[in-house]
Amino acid sequence: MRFGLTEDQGLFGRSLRGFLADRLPLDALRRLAEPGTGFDAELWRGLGELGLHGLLVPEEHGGAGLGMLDAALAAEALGYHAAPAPFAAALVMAVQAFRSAGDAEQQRQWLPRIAAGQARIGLGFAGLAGQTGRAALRLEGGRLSGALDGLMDGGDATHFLAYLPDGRAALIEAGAPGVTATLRRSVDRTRALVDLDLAGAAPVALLQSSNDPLAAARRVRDAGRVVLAADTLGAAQNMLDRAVAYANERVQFGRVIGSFQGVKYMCADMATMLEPCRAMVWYAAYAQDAVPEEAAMAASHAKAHLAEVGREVARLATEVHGGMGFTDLLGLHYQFKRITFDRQALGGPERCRHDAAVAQGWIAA
Amino acid sequence: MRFGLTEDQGLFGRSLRGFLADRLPLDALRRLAEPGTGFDAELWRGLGELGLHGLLVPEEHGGAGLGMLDAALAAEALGYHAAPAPFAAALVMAVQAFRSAGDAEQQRQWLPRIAAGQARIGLGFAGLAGQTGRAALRLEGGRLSGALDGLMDGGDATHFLAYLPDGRAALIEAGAPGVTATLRRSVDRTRALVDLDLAGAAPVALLQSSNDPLAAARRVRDAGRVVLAADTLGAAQNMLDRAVAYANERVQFGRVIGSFQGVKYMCADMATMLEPCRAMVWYAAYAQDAVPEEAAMAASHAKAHLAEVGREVARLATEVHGGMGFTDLLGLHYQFKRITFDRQALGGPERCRHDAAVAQGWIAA
Amino acid sequence: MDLTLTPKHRALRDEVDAFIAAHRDAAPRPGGGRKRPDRKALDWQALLLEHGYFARTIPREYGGFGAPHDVIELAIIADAFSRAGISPGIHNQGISMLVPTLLEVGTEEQKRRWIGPTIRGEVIWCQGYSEPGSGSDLAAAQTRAAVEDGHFVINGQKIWTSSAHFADMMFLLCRTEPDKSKHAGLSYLLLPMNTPGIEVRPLRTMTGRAEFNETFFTDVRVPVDQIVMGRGDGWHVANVTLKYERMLLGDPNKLQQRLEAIRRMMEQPGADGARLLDRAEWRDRLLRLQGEVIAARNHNMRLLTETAEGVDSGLGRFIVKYHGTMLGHRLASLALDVMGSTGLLYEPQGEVAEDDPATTWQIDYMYDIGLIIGGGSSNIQKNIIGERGLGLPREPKAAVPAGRN
Amino acid sequence: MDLTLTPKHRALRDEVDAFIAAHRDAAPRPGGGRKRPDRKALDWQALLLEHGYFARTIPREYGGFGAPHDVIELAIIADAFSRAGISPGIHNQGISMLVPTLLEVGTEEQKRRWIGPTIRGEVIWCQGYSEPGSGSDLAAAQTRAAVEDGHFVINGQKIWTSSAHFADMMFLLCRTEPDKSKHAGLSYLLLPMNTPGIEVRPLRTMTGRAEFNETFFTDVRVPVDQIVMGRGDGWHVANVTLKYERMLLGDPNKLQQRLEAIRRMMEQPGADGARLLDRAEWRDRLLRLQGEVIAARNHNMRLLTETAEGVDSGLGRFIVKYHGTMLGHRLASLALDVMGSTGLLYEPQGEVAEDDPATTWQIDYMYDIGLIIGGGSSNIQKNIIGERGLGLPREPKAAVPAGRN
Repeated sequence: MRFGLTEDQGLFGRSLRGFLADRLPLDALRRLAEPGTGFDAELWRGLGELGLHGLLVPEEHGGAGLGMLDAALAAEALGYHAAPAPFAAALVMAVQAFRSAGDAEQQRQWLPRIAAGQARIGLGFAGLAGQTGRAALRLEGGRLSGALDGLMDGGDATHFLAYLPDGRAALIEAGAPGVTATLRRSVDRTRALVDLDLAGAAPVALLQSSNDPLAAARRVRDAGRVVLAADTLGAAQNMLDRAVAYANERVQFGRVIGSFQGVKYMCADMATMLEPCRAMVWYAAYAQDAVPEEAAMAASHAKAHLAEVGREVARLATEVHGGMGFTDLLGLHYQFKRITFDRQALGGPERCRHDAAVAQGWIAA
Repeated sequence: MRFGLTEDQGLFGRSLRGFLADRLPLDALRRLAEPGTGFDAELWRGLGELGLHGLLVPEEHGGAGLGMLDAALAAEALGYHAAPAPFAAALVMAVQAFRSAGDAEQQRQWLPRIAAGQARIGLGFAGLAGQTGRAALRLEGGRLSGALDGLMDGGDATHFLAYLPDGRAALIEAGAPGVTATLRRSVDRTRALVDLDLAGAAPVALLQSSNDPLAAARRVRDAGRVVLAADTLGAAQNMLDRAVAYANERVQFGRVIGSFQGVKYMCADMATMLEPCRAMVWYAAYAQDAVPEEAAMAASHAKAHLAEVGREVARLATEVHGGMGFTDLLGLHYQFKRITFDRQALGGPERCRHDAAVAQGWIAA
Repeated sequence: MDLTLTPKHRALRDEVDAFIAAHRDAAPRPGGGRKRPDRKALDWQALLLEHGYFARTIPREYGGFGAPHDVIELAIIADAFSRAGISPGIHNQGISMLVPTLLEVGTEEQKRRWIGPTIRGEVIWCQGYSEPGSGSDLAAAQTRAAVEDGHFVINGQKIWTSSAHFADMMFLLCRTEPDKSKHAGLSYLLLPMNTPGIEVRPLRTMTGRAEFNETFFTDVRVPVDQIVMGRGDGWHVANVTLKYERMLLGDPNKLQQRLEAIRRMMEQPGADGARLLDRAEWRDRLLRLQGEVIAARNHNMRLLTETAEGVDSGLGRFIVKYHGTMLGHRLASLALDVMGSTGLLYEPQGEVAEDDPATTWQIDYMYDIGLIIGGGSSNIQKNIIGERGLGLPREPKAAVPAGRN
Repeated sequence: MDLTLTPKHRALRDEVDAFIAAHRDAAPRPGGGRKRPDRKALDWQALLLEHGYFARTIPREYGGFGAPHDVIELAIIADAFSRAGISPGIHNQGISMLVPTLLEVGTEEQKRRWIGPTIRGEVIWCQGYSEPGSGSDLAAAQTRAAVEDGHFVINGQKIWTSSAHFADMMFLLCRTEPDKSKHAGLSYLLLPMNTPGIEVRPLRTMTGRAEFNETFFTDVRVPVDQIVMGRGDGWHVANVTLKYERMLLGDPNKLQQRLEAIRRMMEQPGADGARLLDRAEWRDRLLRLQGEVIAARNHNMRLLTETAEGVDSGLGRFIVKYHGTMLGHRLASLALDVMGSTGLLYEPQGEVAEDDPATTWQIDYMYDIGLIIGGGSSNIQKNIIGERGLGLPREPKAAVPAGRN
């Protein structure tokens, strides 16, 4: 009966961070980010060994059966270290998609493969989440055609889960006939987007077992928004930590710059904005599993608020670093761009706040 | 061919400020503000001697025939000193109302009386300007009935100019049968609002000679918005000036507080926001007379932007003064409340920006 | 994270709801705190204490209810009173600041003597911290207390003593060790306001009301044992109190109540029949603030848990006052904009009657700036956050006092 | 205030419009400035100079058009090119910063020698100001120039030299008088970039491109007469240049172009067929920025008038860089939000091809932070505004260098 992390959760977060700090020193990050696919086989394997692949997969399907709060902690760590690894779509949203709209057989077939790290699923929905770009898919005679832009975790994905306008989702193999997947390197080179062109592709699964497919899709969207918010929390915390460290070292005008109120207050402003976000992300994640009536509102608000705070922290932390913050040298920009990505994917703040209003019944959808 | 004030305008502004500084030391301001009517006969007379009453009245009707830029400079000076004197409605909007929708006879009859300081007209329109409160007037058989809230410059007014929903305006004598005027002291005790209840009151004039009465009414609204923006400019400049002076005097932690970057940057932020507003107000005022196609947009934008900047300056300048800023002792709050009034009257920023979008044809009215 | 309600919690929720339903007529109207509690408020307070809806976790021997710390219980109680719009009891500087200070650093005798009467609302305290020459620089306090035959003899002046005109007692920061360094020369005394030599003069603020006072001390004699901790420990004790003041001033429940009130206003049709809540630019502003209020409330839950578990929240606690007061002001700002020109009307009723909504919001809008400034201005808060929260270096001492350029 | 167009102005407007219509095919695409002007750009520049649409008020003897200062004329010309989306000519550090500096403090010979080739785009300059150890604290420059047989011999390192890899010349702030105080020991030299001993290394930024360089000096020899003003006057001259840099970085015409571009995006129907301009929360954000851009543009008109009339704008000028760069970043922020997830795509083309809109806006969004930092960071700007603009006292010298707590 408490508002906070369990000991296990604290341990999990720390061990994941330790792993990432070890695997992703700046030169390694630079190398892995270069291709812009958001995927590295070795890092992926390592994360799997830590149990990340099956984090949300129920134990009966070979996963750890943990909850969204654990997923948020993982996202925070990945954001902190700007890890080029599929997560939000491939390991959170896809699992939630199967759990909320897959039938027993589909779950039995696919969840173990996700947990084993074999199925890496890129995922996309357009209007429902506020994604921009092409979003015109039609399913006719069991064949899928049309275009869908901006699938998350699409780089080097084995499959794509494409949402239809009615909330059903079709799982497609990456190399199947009629499937053209174009990698779009994003400004955040640690996560890619993929544009999908389909010409009569045959889905390997159609998730349609929910009574209310749109509601099921919204739950997937909300899960995605929570982990993007958590990712921003981590990335922004990283930028703040480094700004404070830099302000404690750098000397100008004969003084450590952190002793100037100008710089100190920038850091204080960042901390004041960011610190309450931690509890907000915790609650939004927890609500997905435990407080269904607040889940949608909490997810959208967390996504919107973290986007606003993240943008401010990204700018201020860069400013504290002066010219060095603007160079490539310190690699501070990896987190900066992570925050950019999190904001623009799955609906910007205005869209998320709109969804929060709908979720509260203030306005019609 | 220049963007700036003429020598005469500079002189006019300075002499008006000199007069107000002389007439309104803090104890006098305190005394005049106490009743909350926004009117003092002696101050009114003095302003008349400086030519304020007839500032905008054409020379043929006994005025100075000056333009809106001159009116804006006057408003800025009045705002700077928080002068409890009718101006925006009584001496600017009312004159514009007669000029844009009064016939020759009405102008001949009323403009000289305004210029002489004999007719002090409170003015109100509701929906058209974004005023809130009651706004239900109807004219039947030459008699006016209904309620209209929030007439500006209504305290001790001799007449009220009440706008009808169709853009026509009825001039009513303050003491006439069927007229109940209730003084509402506003938070800004230097300017009052009046709520009007009319039961078959007989107008002494009906301004309806314009081809497009709504357009004529909008011009009056725009003139009002420009002078409220200018009033905020003056009040905010006053607060900034005093904050800087205080920061140069007050010692804390063994130093003049203005030497701390924390305080210095507050002042710098205020100046950075406020300084461009001056040219913006000048242009918006000038446009009313000389650039008709931009007049509405410029007026609404100036009103909205000054309201946003004014609110920030009001808070920051008070903060720079510390606890003293929050007391009644320094009288800083007169300007603070002046800014509050200017923001909430004649439509807040959201409403003004909406009107600016309409004026640019971005959306329908 | 475990916020599921146990059967015990559900029972408590039902119990509180039932209590409110049964006793709501006995409740004074919410707010107050700026005047001495009247009979109705005192009776209500006694009822709340009896049921453990107030001072729930304060030990029984000090007059509290003696329940173990449980964040959810506290949240359930606060939420029930907030939903019902019913006064959750008296909040004043004695209860919110002095009581936790005594619980943290007071002697057993001080706790037994003062906590009970204070939480019952019988003893009202005021705070003697700021001085005209030292607003932000509290440690520069010049009010002197010299020791003479077993008494401190106090001379000097305090300012911003908010309830001094009706308070029974004051907690006072004053200089008892003039030979010691600035911070080491202070002590924290407790003294009755009816002690001879104390003069209270009202201080009018920008709201037009006399919410504060100046308090003058002329040879005011206080027994030397009326001290919290020892001589020279005043700065330490004052900082304990300031910690609680920061929490009080950033109270997220107040923010939530404001947000709700604004939403209700925006649901009312305006003169043109339209609701502001249906206008996207207005709704978005409200939602943006709602997001911030949610963050503040969740953060508060985290802090309550950490407090209950004896964890030092550090940074998490330092930010509360700055964050909460700025957000409060922005909420009041939105409220004024929502009301528009009718929201300009302003006729404060003082202590005689209830203020109308326009006046109330205008007062909040201004008073919030007072809160941003008081209890350690935002700049002081940012120093604390930067230095104590983030470990940034202090401002170096100036070689020479800075003057004009 | 008199902005009415005289017949002469109307004639100019028609003339410029006709010029653009007749010659638009000869214009290079707008932008550039990050690479050496090609033949097309140089020819266009020559055409503009010939017609007085560039360097209009620079005296004929220095290569300009020699027209008297007329704010409206300049506004008419800028507006016409902006409306048509046609390049208004080359803008680089030599043209926008060094040329006005030489006009203000250069010798007659320097003006005659450098201004003409610079405004024609033949001579490209880079700026040698910042050093790794002194980014904000420019006056702490350590790059040394010792005098030996009629030459300065330069050793040291500069950073952020933006076009050093293709520049012909550099204006350099360096320490020639090591015995004098910090600010009095600097000089401002002009030197060819092909002087032996200069090494330029590209510096990659967060955009992924090498927009800047580090420049190293090893025994670089420059004749002693290649100096602007005298030895020890470098700080003064540098501040003249900085003044023009502040104006350049806060350019309101660029803000206006951005605003227009965003409005056009918002007028396009989205995937759901709706225009963002029809959504009030989006429109209000755009309008709010429009209000600020209007203020900046009007302010700029005022400054141009004051400059033309020889009035020292003081504060009005000091705020421009801080105001303009922050506003620019906020405009780019809105642009990203408008584009949403498709705006994440990022494939900079370097100098070979035009960037797509998403990439362009992402670069702007990041580059703007570089502009907020460069040319005197926002904190430096606030010091200047507070101290030189408002007359507040300088930061006192520290008694001891501030270290950790």
